[in-house]
Amino acid sequence: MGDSAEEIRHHIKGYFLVYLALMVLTGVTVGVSYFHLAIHWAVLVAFIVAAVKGGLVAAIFMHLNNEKKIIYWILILTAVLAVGFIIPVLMDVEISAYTQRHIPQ
Amino acid sequence: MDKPYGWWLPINISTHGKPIDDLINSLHWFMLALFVGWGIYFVYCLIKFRARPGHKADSTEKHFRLPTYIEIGIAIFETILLVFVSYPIWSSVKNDMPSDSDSLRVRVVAEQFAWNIHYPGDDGIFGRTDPELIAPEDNNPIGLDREGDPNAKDDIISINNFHFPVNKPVRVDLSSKDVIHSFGIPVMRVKQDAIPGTVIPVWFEANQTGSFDIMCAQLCGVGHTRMRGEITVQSDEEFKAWLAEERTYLGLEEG
Amino acid sequence: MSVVIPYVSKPHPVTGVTNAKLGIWLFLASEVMLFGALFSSLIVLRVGSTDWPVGSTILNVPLAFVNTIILITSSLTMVMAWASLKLNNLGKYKMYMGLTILLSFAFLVVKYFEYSAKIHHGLSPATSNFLGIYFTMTGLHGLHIIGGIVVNAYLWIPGAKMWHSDPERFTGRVEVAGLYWHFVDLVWIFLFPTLYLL
Amino acid sequence: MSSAHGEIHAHGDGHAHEEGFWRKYIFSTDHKVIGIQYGLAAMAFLLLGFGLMLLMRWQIAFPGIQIPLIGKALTQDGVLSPELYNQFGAMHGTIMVFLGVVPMAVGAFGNYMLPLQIGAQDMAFPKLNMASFWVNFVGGLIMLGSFLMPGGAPQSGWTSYPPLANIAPPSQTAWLIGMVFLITSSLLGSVNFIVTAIQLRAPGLSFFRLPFFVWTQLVTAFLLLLAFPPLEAAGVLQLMDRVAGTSFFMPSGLVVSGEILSNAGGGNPLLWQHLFWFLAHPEVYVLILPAMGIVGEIIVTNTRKPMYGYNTAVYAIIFLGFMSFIVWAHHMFMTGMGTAISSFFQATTMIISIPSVIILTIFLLTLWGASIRYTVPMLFALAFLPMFAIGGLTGLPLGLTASDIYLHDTYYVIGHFHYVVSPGTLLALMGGFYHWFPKITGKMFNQTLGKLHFWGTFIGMNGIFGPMLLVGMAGVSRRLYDASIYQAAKSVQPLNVVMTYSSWFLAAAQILFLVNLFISLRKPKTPAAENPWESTTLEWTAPTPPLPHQNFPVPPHVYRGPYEYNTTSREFAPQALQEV
Ligand code: HEA
Ligand code: HEA
Ligand code: CUA
Ligand SMILES: [Cu+2]
Repeated sequence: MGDSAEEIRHHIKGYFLVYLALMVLTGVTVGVSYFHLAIHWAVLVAFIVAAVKGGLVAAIFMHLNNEKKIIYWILILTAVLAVGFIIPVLMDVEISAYTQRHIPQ
Repeated sequence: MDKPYGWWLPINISTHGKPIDDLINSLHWFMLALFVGWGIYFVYCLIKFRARPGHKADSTEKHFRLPTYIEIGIAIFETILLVFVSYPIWSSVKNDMPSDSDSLRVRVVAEQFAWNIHYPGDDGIFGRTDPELIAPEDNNPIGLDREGDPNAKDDIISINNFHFPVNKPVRVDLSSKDVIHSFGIPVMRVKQDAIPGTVIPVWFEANQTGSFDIMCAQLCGVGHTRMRGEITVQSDEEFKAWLAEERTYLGLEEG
Repeated sequence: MSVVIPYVSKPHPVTGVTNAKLGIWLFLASEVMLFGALFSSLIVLRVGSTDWPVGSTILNVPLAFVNTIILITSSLTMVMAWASLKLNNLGKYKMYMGLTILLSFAFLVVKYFEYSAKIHHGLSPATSNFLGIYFTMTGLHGLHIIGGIVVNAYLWIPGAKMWHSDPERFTGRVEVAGLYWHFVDLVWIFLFPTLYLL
Repeated sequence: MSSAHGEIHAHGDGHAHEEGFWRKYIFSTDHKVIGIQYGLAAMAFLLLGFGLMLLMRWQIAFPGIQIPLIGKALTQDGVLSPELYNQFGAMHGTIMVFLGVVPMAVGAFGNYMLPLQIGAQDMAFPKLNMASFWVNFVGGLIMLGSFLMPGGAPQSGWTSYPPLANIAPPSQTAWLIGMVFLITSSLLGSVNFIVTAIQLRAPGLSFFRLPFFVWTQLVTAFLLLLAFPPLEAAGVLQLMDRVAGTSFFMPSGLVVSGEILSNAGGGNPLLWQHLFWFLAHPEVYVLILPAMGIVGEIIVTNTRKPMYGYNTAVYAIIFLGFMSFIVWAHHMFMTGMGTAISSFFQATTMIISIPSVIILTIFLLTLWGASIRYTVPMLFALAFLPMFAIGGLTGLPLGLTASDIYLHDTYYVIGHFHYVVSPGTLLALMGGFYHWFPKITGKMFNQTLGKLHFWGTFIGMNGIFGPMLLVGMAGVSRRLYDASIYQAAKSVQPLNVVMTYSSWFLAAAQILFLVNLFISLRKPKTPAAENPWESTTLEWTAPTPPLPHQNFPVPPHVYRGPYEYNTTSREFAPQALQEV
């Protein structure tokens, strides 16, 4: 991150803008939830908004918008593994065609 | 034929077991070859290159091709095993469920520490079960609704004694009352975990009569060790006769 | 003569980060796996269930909304605390850090009311897997908040002495604490919709 | 070196006066002291785990017969009860994996050697390092305490599968809490390791000049860092199931001993297995990677030539580490898995065997054209190769669903993994012990006793685990208190007896080890221990033992690769050596 007082002041503006954005988006999620959209739409919207908010926090508050390579590599690896966990699990646990689940014995 | 159990695979009396045995055996020959091959080289090095007066290590940069080829060979062999041997066997075990018409269909409900075998009776329909109705004392360990459900009237429940006819596919719907068990019949090359809350179909067909062990293969508590069942493979007549016996024993009227 | 560990305050010439910075990111990576696993479990349970309620029918959305606002605000004050140090303004730092801690307590108080209301209505983790996962995840998140409070409180008064001996290192520490705090905020940003709204 | 010596010791002693006993030996932040603390704790746990197994092995070989001597102390009729059998089995697994081998391989060897081998004065976060040991220690105490709880120690296997674990006696809760401590400790530790290895390398020590051991420790740390959290999550969930009455892992309508469980249901037992194995598979590579690192160091040192294809080995290790995250479900083939997913996991399982083959091949090719010195550590390292080969190769039939149908949860599995963890990892660890003992203590051990210890251990272990593979082939299930009621087991009972006698033989061999340890410690320091194997890596250029805190009198500078044996005019050129 830039270190001169000038840049810092510039950053600070950014922080407040992000703060506003986060507030607005929070309002949006809650607002949308009152429309009682079909579940998959609701999930989609909620997730997109959450992703944007998370992105903002990570990028601006946590300075991921300009961080060192090594940090990026660590996070990429982590993301890959996390995804690599959930996908097979979901496929096995729910879409496994060979077991009929939730049948009381 | 020779004695059923030894220090290697026991006899196989299932129709689908042959390829499994072939896979296990060929794979072990392959492993042995690798091990012996490498082992010979290994021992050779240990002797040839031992430290001794006048012998100096040769540190010049070298590159050997052969090992790379061997590694590639191993990779290819594994791929072949996976694609052309393991996959077909597994998919037939998983997918080729026999149709109800030409197969015997039973439910097996595992519990601590026994195997409940549930035959649908002559109507071929399993009676409804309900945990509330479970009453081991009057031969109803799986909560069969004998009063409520007409289909249940002729159902037969046998504990740890699994009789079925030879040369006829058997389809088992496997489930568990309490914890995870594993339905293992070594001579039948069958093993399937029984997961509570799910029903998992298993099929097999015996090509030889006799009686053998069912072993529980998943730790299920203090009685895991004695959770032993017995399969009795018999001719169709003998099987029918046995069913009749059971029916009278349970005091059921003819279906 | 005692240990001299390099790169505690100055970044490593090659990696460009200090030990603490690298350390915290690694820690956060493991945290991602932790909450990732919990979210995965939530999905598995939900997809597998036949009667998963819509969060808003059971949980108190307004309270959670307030808490979201509180947490986001605390994130802002946290980053401002760091920025003030960058601007060599210890006084402002103390103010912002104080605010952050205050807000974190506010969050916990609201959570307390939320929980006690549930218990009062006889809704416990045992009631349903939905409530179970709700209590588990928000509870774990709450523990993270408490952890953050401890760290921040230390940096607020006692730890601040370091500002006079080694300002660079102290600023680094605040930044690291900030990264952790923003992560806790980030987790909540995902928890809020998944538990309360869907 | 020796000229600088007196002055170095002045440092050491001067330092000793600064801190009192507690700061110096108990709550020390010195990575060397912490390493030794880990080592002693781990050794105790390894012996305990072995002890439990000796009792179990007696019951397996002589079912229902009184255990000699101590039998009466355990049960009134002196026969091991099925309850105790399950408890000991579960705790043997837990202790050996989480409190024995990992603390020994990572906590002890990693902690002690990593900073030295990279020329650092200490870990990046010394206080964190101390914390991670003590958290681990508490975890260990909780695990031990669980033996005394009503209903006895945890008894659901080291895998703790629900629903069984959910309905198990209270000690299972202790197991979960203990695990949370052990996991936390590992997380702190691995952060520390990674930062240290990346940031604190001595000037000139580029990544591809790192000793192989450091690489294995680095990859291991990443495995621990990213694989453990899911188990922590699973632990929390099972804890909730047990104490808060949730049913994350329990479907509804379970009937346990005639009673219908009242829990809300809707849970999924397989969820636990996925979370558990997502850790536990990488965990098994955590058991083997440091061992490979140690073996690499020892073999290269005693062949007096550079490692063949060092770079390839490094890439293989990294690839192995990554792949180990996506093979976990090969432990779950028999849970009703479909063809699609099982194919994926079979494929990854076959793929992961390749880097292992490569690494072994590299070790073997390093022997070509060498001048092999049969020192005690070298014996252990060489023995590791075929042992790991057997263990690894027997993994292949397990990795294919078709053959796993028959082999799953038989003693074949037990044989497979013991060949990798016991004659594999343990031999490597013992080798590492003899390799570094001189540097750590400044004393030499007794060579003859060392060799006897090796042969005893080597023969004993093979006597146990070789027959085990056959018992498995005969179809005997694992975790059986008394298999004698099964036809399959009757035919292999003689093998069980052989195995049990071998385990006593193995135990006897360990007595030699302990004797050697104690008499060696009581010997005076000798300069011969400075660099007895004439190794090149940095730890051997440090004073003996390395200075408390700080390690090196002057921070070393690195001028060359890790294994320059006979590559220059010198017989061996230490990394810190500038001119040749
Ligand atoms: C250190 C520990 C370790 C290691 C390294 C491995 C390595 C491997 N394991 Fe193992 N495994 C365990 C520990 C380990 N395993 C444990 C603890 C269990 C049981 C858990 C439980 O259920 O309790 C288990 C169980 C287990 C299963 C589940 C079995 C079942 O429950 O049904 C499977 C299935 O795929 C498997 C596969 C493999 C494979 C393919 C490898 C591969 O990585 C192996 C690759 C190595 C090779 C292929 C050898 C290559 C060498 C050569 C070719 C050279 C040969 C010759 C000379 C040098 C002389 N393992
Ligand atoms: C790292 C893991 C590890 C290790 C090392 C061992 C070591 C041994 N194991 Fe174990 N074992 C497991 C992990 C391990 N085991 C697991 C996970 C299970 C499954 C549990 C379950 O079912 O849930 C199991 C199960 C298991 C069974 C099956 C029980 C059953 O299914 O009913 C058996 C049976 O014989 C057995 C035997 C042995 C024996 C004889 C040893 C011997 O090799 C012991 C040798 C020990 C020593 C020789 C001590 C060595 C240490 C020192 C002397 C100090 C060395 C000092 C330094 C290195 C500095 N083990
Ligand atoms: Cu049932 Cu083991
Ligand atoms: Cu595995």
